[in-house]
Amino acid sequence: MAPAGPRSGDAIFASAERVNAELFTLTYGAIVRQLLTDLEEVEEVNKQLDQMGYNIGIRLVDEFLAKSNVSRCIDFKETAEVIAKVGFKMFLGVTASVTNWDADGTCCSIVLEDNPLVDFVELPDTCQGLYYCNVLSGVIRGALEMVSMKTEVTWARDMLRGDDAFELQVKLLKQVPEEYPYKDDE
Amino acid sequence: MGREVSESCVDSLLTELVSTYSTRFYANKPDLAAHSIEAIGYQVGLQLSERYTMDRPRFSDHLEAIKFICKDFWSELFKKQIDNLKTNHRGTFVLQDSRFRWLSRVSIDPSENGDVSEDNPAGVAENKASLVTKMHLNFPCGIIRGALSNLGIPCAVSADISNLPACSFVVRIKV
Amino acid sequence: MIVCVAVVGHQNNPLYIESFTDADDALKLHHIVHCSLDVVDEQVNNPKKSGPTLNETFLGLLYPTENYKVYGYFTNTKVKFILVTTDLDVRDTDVRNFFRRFHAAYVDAVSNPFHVPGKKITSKTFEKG
Amino acid sequence: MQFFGGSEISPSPPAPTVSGNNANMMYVFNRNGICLLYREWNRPLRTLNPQQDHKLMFGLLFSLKSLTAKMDPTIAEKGNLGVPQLPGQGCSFHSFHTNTYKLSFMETPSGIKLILVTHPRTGDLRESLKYIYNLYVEYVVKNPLYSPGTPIRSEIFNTSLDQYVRSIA
Repeated sequence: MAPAGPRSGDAIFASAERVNAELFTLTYGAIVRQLLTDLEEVEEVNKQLDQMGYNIGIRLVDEFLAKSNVSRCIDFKETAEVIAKVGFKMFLGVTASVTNWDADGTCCSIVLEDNPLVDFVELPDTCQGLYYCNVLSGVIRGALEMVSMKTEVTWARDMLRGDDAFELQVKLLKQVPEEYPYKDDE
Repeated sequence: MGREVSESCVDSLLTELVSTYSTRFYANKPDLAAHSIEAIGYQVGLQLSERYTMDRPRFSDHLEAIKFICKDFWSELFKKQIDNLKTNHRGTFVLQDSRFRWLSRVSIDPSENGDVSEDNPAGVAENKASLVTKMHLNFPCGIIRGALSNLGIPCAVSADISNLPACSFVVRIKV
Repeated sequence: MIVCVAVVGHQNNPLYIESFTDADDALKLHHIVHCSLDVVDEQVNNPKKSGPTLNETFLGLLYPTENYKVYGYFTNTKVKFILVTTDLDVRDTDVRNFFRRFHAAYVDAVSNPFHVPGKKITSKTFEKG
Repeated sequence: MQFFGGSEISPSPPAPTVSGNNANMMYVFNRNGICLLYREWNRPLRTLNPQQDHKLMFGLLFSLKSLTAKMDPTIAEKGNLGVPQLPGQGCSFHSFHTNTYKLSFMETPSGIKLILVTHPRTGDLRESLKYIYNLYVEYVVKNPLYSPGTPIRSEIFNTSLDQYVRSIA
């Protein structure tokens, strides 16, 4: 019995329970705004959005794996592709692409041209340092960490800052093998 | 048909929102956490009511606006209507959703202690679970309050979950 | 030609006002908008008058002046839209369409998480026959 | 099968291979070796305390994985025995049986390990374990009260699991 290959992002999205994107977009916006009110510092808001994303990512990874039928995430290149093609589609309903691989295959860009998080959003002048979509970088970092890949995720382009797309640079720092968790003391 | 995202996006955002505010920011100040979560819901309710009332005639009274919340508004959010609406005719309305979607996956096992937590009696865990659940409800309460306020009906909204997964939202209109 | 559009909040606080004429006229137009608010209140509070159907958001022609026609629109969320035009034989359907698009643009603008009840600065499409 | 949340679990449950009441027990471990779930249906003899039992089971899997990979005749590059691997790296075993029981095993790339112990003559349970992983996602991971990495305490999950396991083994 050969294992079935990964399901396509489109198929998973089509069969998933879906909700109005407005609810999601506005909720995220309201959270960002409340964080700015409560934390005051834009830098701190960036940090918290990333942390929230990380926490979301470590949960979401299992839904991603279960629904996509992806059974191995050993190769960073393959993993980045599947996140962009399947992951973004099955959750956000949009497709991302992977580009800008470096020579040794440990750094790439995930590019997003359509992003439901920013519908209606215009950054005010007081928030110029804000990475509005920072939750996304956290999600990717968290999800990859769960499949043993320690990464650093940074924004290279941001449409809210006038760029023509959203671009996340994902750099693989190391792959962490599974250690035997018990000490041999008993 | 408008844009859609997977339900998990909203669910995981809400779970994380509640945990961020109630365990990371304001671990010992549940009132502050509740206030911020409600404020987030309020803004969302305000904006959604602006969007969802766009193509309809104006409501002629409070009841009509409340009915709109129960039917069209609720359907936009949860693909179902409020199951039961009651009023005392003196400004209090009870909106009951017999299976409130945002709580439908909330579950703990009251019979089991979990074998690694002998020092954590089931009662304590259950109590904590109910606090977390209540914290979650600040968000939908805020949404309802925001939506009604924007329709010109200032009110206070609370939630009753004595019959999970049913959830009742109690709207008290301010006069 | 449209000479002025305005968005007014539920306490008659101006949220947005833009005139498309020489600056000299602006004051006069603001005055017209201001006066029209009373007419809106009048119509909304005493909806027995003939004209558009009860509770419709589109309030129709509020009042004509010598040079202008003033139209009103009142949303469920108690926001008033006022349109002043020099076009004296404009059709109702066109005005309705204008308001619908204007309303949609307004709704998107207030959906910006950073919008604070106050003034907005979004680009909106203004053009009409 | 009735789902509380009204959402669909995909894929739909595979057809039962054997029916009856032959499942003994189930373990779920996470990548740190923490036992998230131990569920028992039929286990007459018990001599160990739960912690020792979980540790032994985890140790058995860990060693077995390491050994099976080491003995893989198809792959030239192999680390030394006992050298840590990435989840899903190398070859993986999905079951073994003895004369008295069968152990079925699945490991996800996120390091979640599902172990189902059943009657020795139970058929292939790989699809069933996938289905249980979906139950885990739906009722554990998505439960707002659940913190990742902690033992599972969910009535809905336990009920669905019991029901499902009864239908397959």
